[in-house]
Formats: sequence, C-alpha cells, structure tokens
Amino acid sequence: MSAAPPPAAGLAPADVDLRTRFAGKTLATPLLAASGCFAYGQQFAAFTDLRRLGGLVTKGISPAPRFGNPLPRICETAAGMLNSIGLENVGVDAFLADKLPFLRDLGISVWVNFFGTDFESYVECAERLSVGEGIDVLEMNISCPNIKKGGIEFGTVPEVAHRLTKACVEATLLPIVVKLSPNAGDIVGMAQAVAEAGAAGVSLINTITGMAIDVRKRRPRLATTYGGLSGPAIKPIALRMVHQVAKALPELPICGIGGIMSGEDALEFLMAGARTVQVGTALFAEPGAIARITDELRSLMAELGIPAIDAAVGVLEAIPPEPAYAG
Amino acid sequence: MSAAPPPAAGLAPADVDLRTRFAGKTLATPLLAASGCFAYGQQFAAFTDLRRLGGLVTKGISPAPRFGNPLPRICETAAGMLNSIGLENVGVDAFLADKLPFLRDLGISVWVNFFGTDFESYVECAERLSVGEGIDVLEMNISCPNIKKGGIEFGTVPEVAHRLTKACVEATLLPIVVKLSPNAGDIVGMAQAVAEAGAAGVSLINTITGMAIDVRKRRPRLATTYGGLSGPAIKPIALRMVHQVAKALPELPICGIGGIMSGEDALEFLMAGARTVQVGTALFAEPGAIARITDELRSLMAELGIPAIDAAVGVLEAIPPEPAYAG
Amino acid sequence: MSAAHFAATVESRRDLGGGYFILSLHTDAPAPIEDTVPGQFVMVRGDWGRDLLNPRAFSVLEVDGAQRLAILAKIFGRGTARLAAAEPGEPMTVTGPLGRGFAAPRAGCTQLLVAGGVGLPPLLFQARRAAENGRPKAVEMLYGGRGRDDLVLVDQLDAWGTPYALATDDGSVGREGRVTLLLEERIATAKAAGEAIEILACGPTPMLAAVRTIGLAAGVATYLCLEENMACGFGVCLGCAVPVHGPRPYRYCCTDGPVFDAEEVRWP
Amino acid sequence: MSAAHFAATVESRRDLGGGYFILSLHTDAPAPIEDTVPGQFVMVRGDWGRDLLNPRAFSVLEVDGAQRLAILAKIFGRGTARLAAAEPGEPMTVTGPLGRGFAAPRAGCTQLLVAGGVGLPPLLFQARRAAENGRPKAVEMLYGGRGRDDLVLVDQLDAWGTPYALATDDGSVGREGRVTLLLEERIATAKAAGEAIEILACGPTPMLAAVRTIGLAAGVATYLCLEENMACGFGVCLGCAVPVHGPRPYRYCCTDGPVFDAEEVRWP
Ligand SMILES: Cc1cc2nc3c(=O)[nH]c(=O)nc-3n(C[C@H](O)[C@H](O)[C@H](O)COP(=O)(O)OP(=O)(O)OC[C@H]3O[C@@H](n4cnc5c(N)ncnc54)[C@H](O)[C@@H]3O)c2cc1C
Ligand SMILES: Cc1cc2nc3c(=O)[nH]c(=O)nc-3n(C[C@H](O)[C@H](O)[C@H](O)COP(=O)(O)OP(=O)(O)OC[C@H]3O[C@@H](n4cnc5c(N)ncnc54)[C@H](O)[C@@H]3O)c2cc1C
Ligand SMILES: Cc1cc2nc3c(=O)[nH]c(=O)nc-3n(C[C@H](O)[C@H](O)[C@H](O)COP(=O)(O)O)c2cc1C
Ligand SMILES: Cc1cc2nc3c(=O)[nH]c(=O)nc-3n(C[C@H](O)[C@H](O)[C@H](O)COP(=O)(O)O)c2cc1C
Ligand code: FES
Ligand code: FES
Repeated sequence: MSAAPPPAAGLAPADVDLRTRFAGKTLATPLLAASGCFAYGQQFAAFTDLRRLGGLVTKGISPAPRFGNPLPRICETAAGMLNSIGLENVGVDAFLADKLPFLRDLGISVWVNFFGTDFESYVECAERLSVGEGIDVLEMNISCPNIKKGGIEFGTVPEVAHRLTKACVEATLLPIVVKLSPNAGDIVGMAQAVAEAGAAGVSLINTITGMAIDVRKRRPRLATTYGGLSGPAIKPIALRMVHQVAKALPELPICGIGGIMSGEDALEFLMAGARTVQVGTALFAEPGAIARITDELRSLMAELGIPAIDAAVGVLEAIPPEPAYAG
Repeated sequence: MSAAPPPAAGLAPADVDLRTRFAGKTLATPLLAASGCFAYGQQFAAFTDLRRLGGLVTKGISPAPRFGNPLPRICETAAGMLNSIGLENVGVDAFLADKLPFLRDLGISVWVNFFGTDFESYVECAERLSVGEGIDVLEMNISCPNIKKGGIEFGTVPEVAHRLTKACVEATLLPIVVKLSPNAGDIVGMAQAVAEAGAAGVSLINTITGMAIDVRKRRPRLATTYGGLSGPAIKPIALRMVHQVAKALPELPICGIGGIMSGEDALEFLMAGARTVQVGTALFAEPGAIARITDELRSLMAELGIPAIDAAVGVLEAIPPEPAYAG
Repeated sequence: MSAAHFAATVESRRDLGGGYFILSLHTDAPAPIEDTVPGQFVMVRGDWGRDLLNPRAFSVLEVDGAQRLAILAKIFGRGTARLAAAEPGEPMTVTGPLGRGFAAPRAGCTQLLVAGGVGLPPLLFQARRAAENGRPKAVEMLYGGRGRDDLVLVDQLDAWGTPYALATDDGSVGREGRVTLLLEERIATAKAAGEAIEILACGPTPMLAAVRTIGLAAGVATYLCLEENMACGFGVCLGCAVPVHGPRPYRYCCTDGPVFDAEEVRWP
Repeated sequence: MSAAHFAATVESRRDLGGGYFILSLHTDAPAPIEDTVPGQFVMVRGDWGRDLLNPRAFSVLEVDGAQRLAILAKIFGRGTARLAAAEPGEPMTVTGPLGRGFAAPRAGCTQLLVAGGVGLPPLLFQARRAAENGRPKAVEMLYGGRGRDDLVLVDQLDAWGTPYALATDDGSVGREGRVTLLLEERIATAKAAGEAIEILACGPTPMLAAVRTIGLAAGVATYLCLEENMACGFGVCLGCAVPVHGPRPYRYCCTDGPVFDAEEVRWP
C-alpha cells in the first residue's frame, strides 16, 4: 500500500466537539487557567490568544486587599513546586472595578476564585462579588493552606464546609463551585458535604501542603516553612481524588486540577470523571500552554475516535480479570 | 594563594560520626532500606555490600503467606511510581525459617515490617515474630493501601490506631515502630495516638494513594485502579509530615521516608527532625544507592561542619523576619 | 545471581527506520556480559534526572566479549525516546544480565523462533548462537510485523544461513497475514513429516497468546518470552508478576522468566 | 508589555572557567530582542522534561540585532548545570525581554557600576551601550569577586575604553578586599571633587545590602538589580516579591524590577 490508512477509530480533529457544560453554562473547551497561575489575565495577552481558553479562574479574591507572605515564597521540587504566596490579591472592590471588565470582554467563561478570613467574610465576599457582571462561577477556595485563621477547618471538616457552603450559596445567585483541599482525610465526605449544601460542582485539587529545606542554610526554603505543592508530581493524587468523587457522586460536576501539562494529561482527568480541567503551574514555563494542550487534546480525541467531551467523561473500564487461579 | 583553603566549617569526612540511636539501639548509619523495596535482602548481595547499610526493613510480613494483586501492579509517574503489589509475602513461618537467618548474620539493624488483615491477626503477627532472633524493631504497617479489609481505619482514625498499637505493644517485647499513612487527614493526631499507646517511634511516610490512566486503553494503569505513590514526587509532603510530627512530639523518634535519592535529601529529613531515614524507590534503578547516599551524606556533613547525626536532627532555624512594614 | 550493576557508555546508535534502533553499549567495569544466554535481558537507564525514575528492560541482542552488548529497541514512550536520541559517549547504567533465557537447541529437534515486531532480539540472539555453534539450521525464524519497516536485520539471517519465513499484515514483504499463519503451516509440515519441533516466541502479548493457543493445541512444547512492567528487574519490587498455574498464583517475569513454559502461564 | 515567548536554539557556548559560561541564543521568531534595556532579563528553559519545571532568569548580557541574545551564567544548581552542558543546536524556550532595566547615563553624572560575581551581565551591557553611544566614560565599572576566576570579560572593558577597577577577596587580581572598598573610595573622591555620580549595582544579596547602606549613607542615588526566586517572570505567580517601603509592603522583582531604588527596598 502506498499511503498509511487512517487509524480505524479516526476522526478529523476539526470534527471533535470540545464543548462542555458545567454549572449550567457551556464552555467552548474544558480547559481553564487555574487560580493563582493566571493573575487577572492581562499579562497573558502579550503571549497568547486568550480567546482560545475555555475559561479562566482569577487569583483568589478576599473582601479586603491582602499583601501576601514574606519571602521566599516559592521553590522548585522534583516535578513540582511549592508556593506560599499567601493569597495576595487586590480585594473585591478593585477587582470589580479594575480587573473584571477586561475579563468579561474576552467572551470566555469567567470564574472568580474567592475566600474569606472567617465565616462572615466568606459570605460577604460571595455577596459582594455577585454584583459583578460577566461572572459565570464563584469558585470558593476552602483550602487556604497559606492563611492562618480559619483555613484549616473549612477545608478538612465536612460539617464546617457544609455550613460555609450553604451560607455562601444562599448569599448569591451565581453558581458556587467549591475547591477542595487534598489535605482533607476524606475527600468524598467533603465533596458530599458541599454538594448537599448546594454547591454547583467541585474543583479538585488545590495544592498539597509540603516543605523543602535548604541544608546549607539550615532553613526551610519558604519563609512560612510550609507551602502548597503543585505540578506533575501531584497528578496521580489529583486523578485518584477526582475518580473517587466521580464514582461516589456521579451527578456532581467536577473540575479536575493538578499537574496537567499535555492533552493526554487533560484526557486522563476527563476519563477519571472531570467535565472541565484547570492548568496551573504549566503556565509559568509556557504562557501559551493552554492553546497547545487544547490542540493536543483535540488531536488525541480524534485519534482515539472520541467525538465529544461527554463521550470521554468517566468512560473508564476496569482491567479485565485474570482467569481464575485453581491452585 | 596556591591551594584553596578548606571551607571554614570543614571537617574531614572520615571524622563525621554517622551513628544514630533509634528505639533503644545504635545503628551504624541512619540509612535503612525501606520495606517492599528490598525484599528480604538476598537479591542485593550481588550488587552491593549489605554491611554498608545502617539497617533494612523487610517486605511486610503477615501471619499467613499472601500472593498479592493482579497485574499490572506498577507504573511510572512524573518523578515517582505507583504500586499495588498487594503486600505479597512469604508469611511469618517461612520468614523466620528461611529469610531471617541471612539477615541476622549481616550485623546491621533488622526491622521487620508486619501487618494483619484484621485486629487479631496484627496482634498474632507481632506475637509470632517476637520469637525471631536478631530482630531489632517491628515496624507496624497500618497504611495497607492495597488490602481491602481493615486497612483504612487502622491508618486514618487515631483511636483505632491507638487500640491496635497498644495491643501489639503488649504482645511483644520488641520495640514497635508504627509506619503511618500520609492519607490520614491529621498526621500529628495519628502520631500522638500511637505514641501514647507505647510505640517506640514512627516511620513517616508510606505511599500516598494515587492513580494513573491509560487513555488509549481507557483503563486505569493498575489492575486495582489505585496504588501507592512513591519517589521524589512525594518528598515535599513527607518532609512536611516529619517536621509537623517532630515539632509536636519532640521526644518521639521518627524515621523519615519518601523520595530520598541523595545525601542532601537524607540530610533534609534529618534536619526536619528524623533520626533515621529509609530509601525505597531509589533502590530499583540503583541497587547500590544506599552506599552512595551514605558517602554523600558523610561528605556533605563534613562540608557543612556537622560532626554527628545528633547535631543535624531537627536543627532547622526559621528564616529571619523582614524589617517591619511601616506603610 | 550472576548479574552486576555497572556503568556503561553508548558506543554507537544505529537507526533502522520505523522507530527501531540498535544501541551498542561498552563498559570497562567487570560485568558478566559474556555469559549472557539468549532471552536474558538488561535494565538500562540514562542520566534522566528525577523524572524518569526507573530503568527500562531490554532483551540482549548480542554480546561481544566481556565489554560490549547491544540492544534493539523501538520508540514507545519517554524512556525509549530518550534512548533513541542517545549519542556516542553518553553514560548509561546497566543491570544484568538478568532472568532465565531460552534453552539451546537439542539435537534432532528444530526450534521454531516466532518473532513479532520488537520481540526479535532474543530470538535473533538465539539464531546467532546456533550459527556460531555451527548449527544454523537447528533453528528456523518465523518473523512477522505490520509492514516492511517492522522487519529489521533479516540480512543477518541470510548471512548466517538461518532458515526463515516472513509475514506482514499489509503483505509488503513475505506472506500477507499474521506470523501465526506461518507457524500453523510449519507445525502441520512437521507433524506430517514426524519432525521434532519446539516453539520459542517473543513479541506483543496478543501474538504470544495466539502462539500459546496454537502450540498447546498442537501438543508442541512452547516457550514464551514475556514482557511485564518492571521497576527493578531483579526480584525485589514484585511488580512484574505473571499469572501462572501451579502451587502459587504468580511467578515473576524478571527472575522466574522472562521465558515461561506456555503451559504454565495462566492466560485466557 | 513588549515581551514575547519564543523558541530559540543554542548558537554557541563559551566556557570562561570557574563555572562561568556565555550562552548565545538564536531565534527565527519575531521577538523584541533588539529593544532590550540593560538590566532587563529573560526566562530560559531547555527541553528538561517534567523534572525541572520552571524556566530560570538571566540578565541579558548582550543583544545582536533582532535574532541573537547572549547570557552569562554561573553553574549554581540543576538548571544552570543543564545550561552549562547545552550544545549548539539545542532547543530552548525564552520569555523576554522582561522587567525594567537601568536608566541610561545622564550628561554630567557618572554611573558607578558595582558588579559582584555573576552580577556582571547587566552592568557590562550598560557599559557596552555607553561605549556604543560614544560615551564609554559615562560609566565606571567597579568589579569584585572571590578570586581571579570570578572576574571575567574584563578585556571587553579594555576594548571599549570603559574605566574600571577590580577587587578580589584573595587579592589575586586588583585590590585585595571587597568591591565596596573601591566604592567607598570612589564616592570619597567624587565628593571631594564635587562630581555628580550615581550607583548601579548587581551581585550577591549581601553585597547589594552593603552597597545600599553605603549609597544611602553618602546620599548618592543608588539602583540595585535584585534576584528573587521566580517561577513565571511576568507578574503572574507573585513569587518574586521584594519587600519595600511605600503604599504596599511588596513590589515584584520581575515586573516592578529587577532594578529598584535602594531607598525603596525594605532591607535591614
Ligand atoms: C524482559 C523484557 C524484555 C524487553 N525487551 C525489549 C527489547 O528488546 N526491545 C524493546 O524495544 N523493548 C523491550 N521490552 C519492552 C521495553 O521494556 C518497553 O518498551 C519500555 O520499557 C518502554 O519504555 P518507555 O519509557 O519508552 O515507555 P513508557 O510507557 O514511558 O514507560 C513507562 C513505564 O512502563 C513500563 N513499560 C512500558 N511498556 C512496557 C513493556 N512493553 N514491557 C515492560 N515494561 C513496559 C516501562 O518500563 C516504564 O516503567 C522488554 C520488556 C521486558 C520486560
Ligand atoms: C532577574 C534575575 C536575573 C538573573 N541574572 C542572572 C545572570 O545573568 N547570570 C546568572 O548566572 N544568574 C542570574 N540569575 C540567577 C539565576 O536565575 C539562578 O542562578 C538560577 O535560577 C539558578 O538555577 P539553578 O537551577 O541552577 O539552581 P537551583 O537551586 O536548582 O534552582 C532552583 C530554583 O531556585 C531558583 N533560584 C535559585 N537561585 C536563584 C537566584 N539567585 N535568583 C533567582 N532564582 C533562583 C531557580 O529559579 C529555580 O526555580 C538571575 C536571577 C534573576 C531573578
Ligand atoms: C503560585 C500559585 C498560586 C496559587 N494561588 C491560588 C489561589 O489564589 N487560589 C486557589 O484556589 N488556588 C491557588 N493555587 C492552586 C492552583 O490553582 C492549582 O489548584 C494547583 O496549582 C494545582 O494545579 P497545577 O499542578 O496545574 O498547578 C495556586 C497555585 C500556584 C502554583
Ligand atoms: C514496590 C513497593 C512496595 C512496597 N511495599 C511496602 C510494604 O510491604 N510495606 C510497607 O510498609 N511499605 C511498602 N512500600 C512503601 C515504602 O516502604 C516507602 O514507604 C515508600 O515507597 C516511600 O519511600 P520512597 O519514595 O523512597 O520509595 C512499598 C513501596 C514500593 C515502591
Ligand atoms: S521487576 Fe521487580 S520483581 Fe521483577
Ligand atoms: S516571577 Fe512570577 S510574579 Fe514575578
């Protein structure tokens, strides 16, 4: 034969439909930029076409501006990095006035990540963000590994997360997607608690608390001693949590996050049960990573004969059992 | 000047004292081979001088032999690997008869990792191993991510771990070191629970539950879907847990484990508060890794002017605070 | 175990097209390379940092004295892609030779070497040894691949005088169809002639499964050289379990194999 | 921002001894290289797999048209070690030029360029620009290092006619002692002569802290080119915070700097 035949299952990449529905809206692709890795978007305009994103999640917003932690705030680890930025942000007012208009005009899905320093300020933040036009989702960050007050219990005790989610859901008409902490012992219990409180979905996972030491200086590499681990190192843990939650709560929309660097990584998360995914750390080395990953995902789905996102989400089969052992 | 002066703090490597005390015994070096990564030791004799080890931890032993999980059982991930071996082992009787004599004769510290499939069989296992001559430590594995029955609660609920530890401590005269699961939400609570139950120390950490997906086959890469993540990817998480436990329970001896590949990695764990460390995954690519890491640790300690292990354990200082911000 | 863990350097890399390449490694370390039996393998790893942790398993293709060995590999994932870009002088670490290889041909019994794709190296090594021992016709190679690009090093069989037959899925070389077609016909001929044969096979798992079924049905002794994911290669990680019949449900590809009796393997 | 993210290849690597090397990069992509201001930097990353995730920051040493730029680096950790082994033709990705550089010398005011070790590149670039603009003496380099090996590319200053003075800790070249000694003396001379000067400094943080103290005490305008751990280099990760006085406690090394007014920096 003169030309290699197309793979049996083959589709033209252009025929793959990347649209996905999440929290009542349709996104052009399942790929969003992750919170804290995209700031408020403007910086990326120099490097990439922002309209190629399915959506973006802003840096976490709190009612008042925050200035963040002392330095050093970041360090690299094997296939990952630690950060203790400290949830620095411009605050609700400056966000609505100065940052949101730019994002709204992009025509992609806009998710605003938010948090408070205590119960009341979470609710206040959700309430005050609700007036913002062009916000599709409020992503509630209950992990907050880097702030001292409140953070821990919100993110690790299901009853506390339930109460907090309920109060925020009642404070806004926007869908609330809760971003869960992998530091929780029982991720399914957490997902269930926030789902029952009215969350429109969950984002999985935030960074995992970690540490690195500079043995020459006899000091931690971060001023806060501990920081959040992100990058490919955590991908297996993130995938496992997505899969556990998808199995236990098949109706709950999941946004998968953790170490995504390629179209294949993104497809792993979709197959584990996520309907959207976020890309974080990969954006630092490659500001145009999401456009590349989108192209890779499209080609890979075409190659594998998967015509649409729905046909990928949660399609995992078990490995066929071995023939019985008769001794 | 014609010759470079030695670094100010310099020591001759030969003058560094690598001995460390753990659970009432002295080890020649703080470096042990980790459970499941060294089998019962014999295979390594072809590649390395086993007497260069501070000690070794056997594959986990259960009262009866176990055959392990279906395949595939392992796969690689970024800077790590997943395994679901299924705690395959020869069982107590065969271990004592066929494996222990070889280990005893090496003259290094012998730790026997053990587990049961329920409360009673844990106690039974501790009891039956106690007759073995030449065992220094029983390392109790309460993580068991790969066995179905019992595993989870033992490793994640402090009260359950307390009861189990207490029963095993009472069943043997050997020191019991409890190997904790990083999947527990509250690692300090777990350490405290087993310390109060009489554990002579804790080993931190076992593998973290993770997952990988083969998108072409639409299947998990492991037959058991989930497996345990090990290797450099988990080092920041392991270091953090060691540091947390060392801070909270300064008297409790800690054996640090997770992604150690170099002398510098080992020293990070010592500085975080561990008195011994274990090397696991590194042994697969380099059966002589521990001898190399020992040499590197010795040289590095010499270079940094650290004369002995005690002078390294838990010596971390905080990063000096920034000058106050006056606005 | 007569294996060693040693440093080596890439002596040369020869690209064969279709993603196949031969990597020749040289070592100055004392290593029991010379005693390698066809079917034995080595674990190879380059200076890959902390990303690709574990070495990769490759059957030994050929040894030359105590200091040189070659492998034949095909680009599959990250590790083989790195090896395919290795330049002369690049440092590698090698553990081996590991595992149990094939038995040498017995007098009066022809070994049919059934090779599929990248399963060629141990069988080509077996053919080379037979030729070196002056008995090139004690073995016969049945070699199949998807197309022309998948059949490499056939010229060596010509040079040694090893009998062989080829098959390709696309009919570009040799018989059109699976290599198992050649095997079935060859078994039939042997049966008809009362000729003593045994089967040695290496290749993709579906091919090995088919060879096993054919061999067992025909009552011909059949040995399969298997591949399982390996982390260590020397019996420690227990990752490379092979489901078997017998006193225990699993044996290990790296230490009990990679060559297994087809009867023993617990496959559907 | 007039920066780009682009593919480049290593054109050459020149080793200078003592772990120092110059890497020349070439790109065919449209990149605003030509407009680079001394003090600006680039983020550089090779094909490093998933182990070393983030690019590394390097001051631009020199640009040549729109397609060539060079950096001068010293082996420090894993990333710089990889770069130090890069061969011509090796692919890199570059983001840049980034940050805010030094102001050009003003008429009648001499810029003292205080360089320590690997802090040389932005200041050497500043000196080069001054020379290219026909005003080599608008700047004066005060260059210090631990020993002879730490003082590189001094011949370029000679060629341009840039005034300079050297200092080494071990006295192997120039004045024995810290570069700040040279600075203190030079400030004293300038004061005595009523000469207008300003200070531009780049080097290890302890050196910069000393320069800052000296500059502030003498009432001389002082600009420091700082290094902080960076993940992105373009204002997104917020990793590279610099503690400052003023309306907010932190500004960012990558977007507000790397050049900061010494008065602004909140250091002890
Ligand atoms: C005993 C034995 C002999 C082999 N001989 C050869 C040979 O001569 N030539 C050749 O090209 N290949 C051979 N293989 C297969 C070779 O080991 C794999 O192709 C290679 O490991 C793939 O690595 P990768 O990094 O390119 O792929 P990746 O998919 O990136 O590898 C990821 C992981 O999966 C494992 N893995 C993937 N595929 C296989 C496989 N088929 N078998 C075992 N582990 C796998 C790898 O070891 C690695 O740990 C042999 C395998 C075994 C077990
Ligand atoms: C604006 C700027 C300009 C620089 N210019 C130069 C230059 O011209 N020549 C040169 O040799 N070096 C320069 N550096 C320092 C250079 O970036 C570091 O030496 C390099 O990042 C070390 O990387 P590594 O992988 O070798 O070390 P590793 O310790 O392995 O690096 C690990 C991590 O720490 C970060 N890191 C380590 N040291 C530094 C440091 N001093 N500054 C910032 N991040 C660091 C790295 O970016 C990386 O993320 C500059 C730094 C900055 C911020
Ligand atoms: C520098 C940095 C800052 C981050 N800031 C936030 C934040 O403000 N809010 C939040 O919910 N997550 C934050 N994250 C977590 C990411 O959104 C994401 O969950 C995590 O990094 C895992 O994805 P990745 O591996 O693709 O980076 C931050 C991560 C990084 C690396
Ligand atoms: C293949 C494999 C098998 C293991 N088996 C056991 C075991 O039987 N019992 C146990 O307590 N830990 C077991 N472990 C965990 C290791 O002892 C160690 O805690 C973990 O691998 C982290 O260390 P590392 O990153 O150095 O590998 C196993 C790990 C691996 C990779
Ligand atoms: S590969 Fe480790 S036991 Fe076989
Ligand atoms: S390096 Fe990322 S904000 Fe400066």
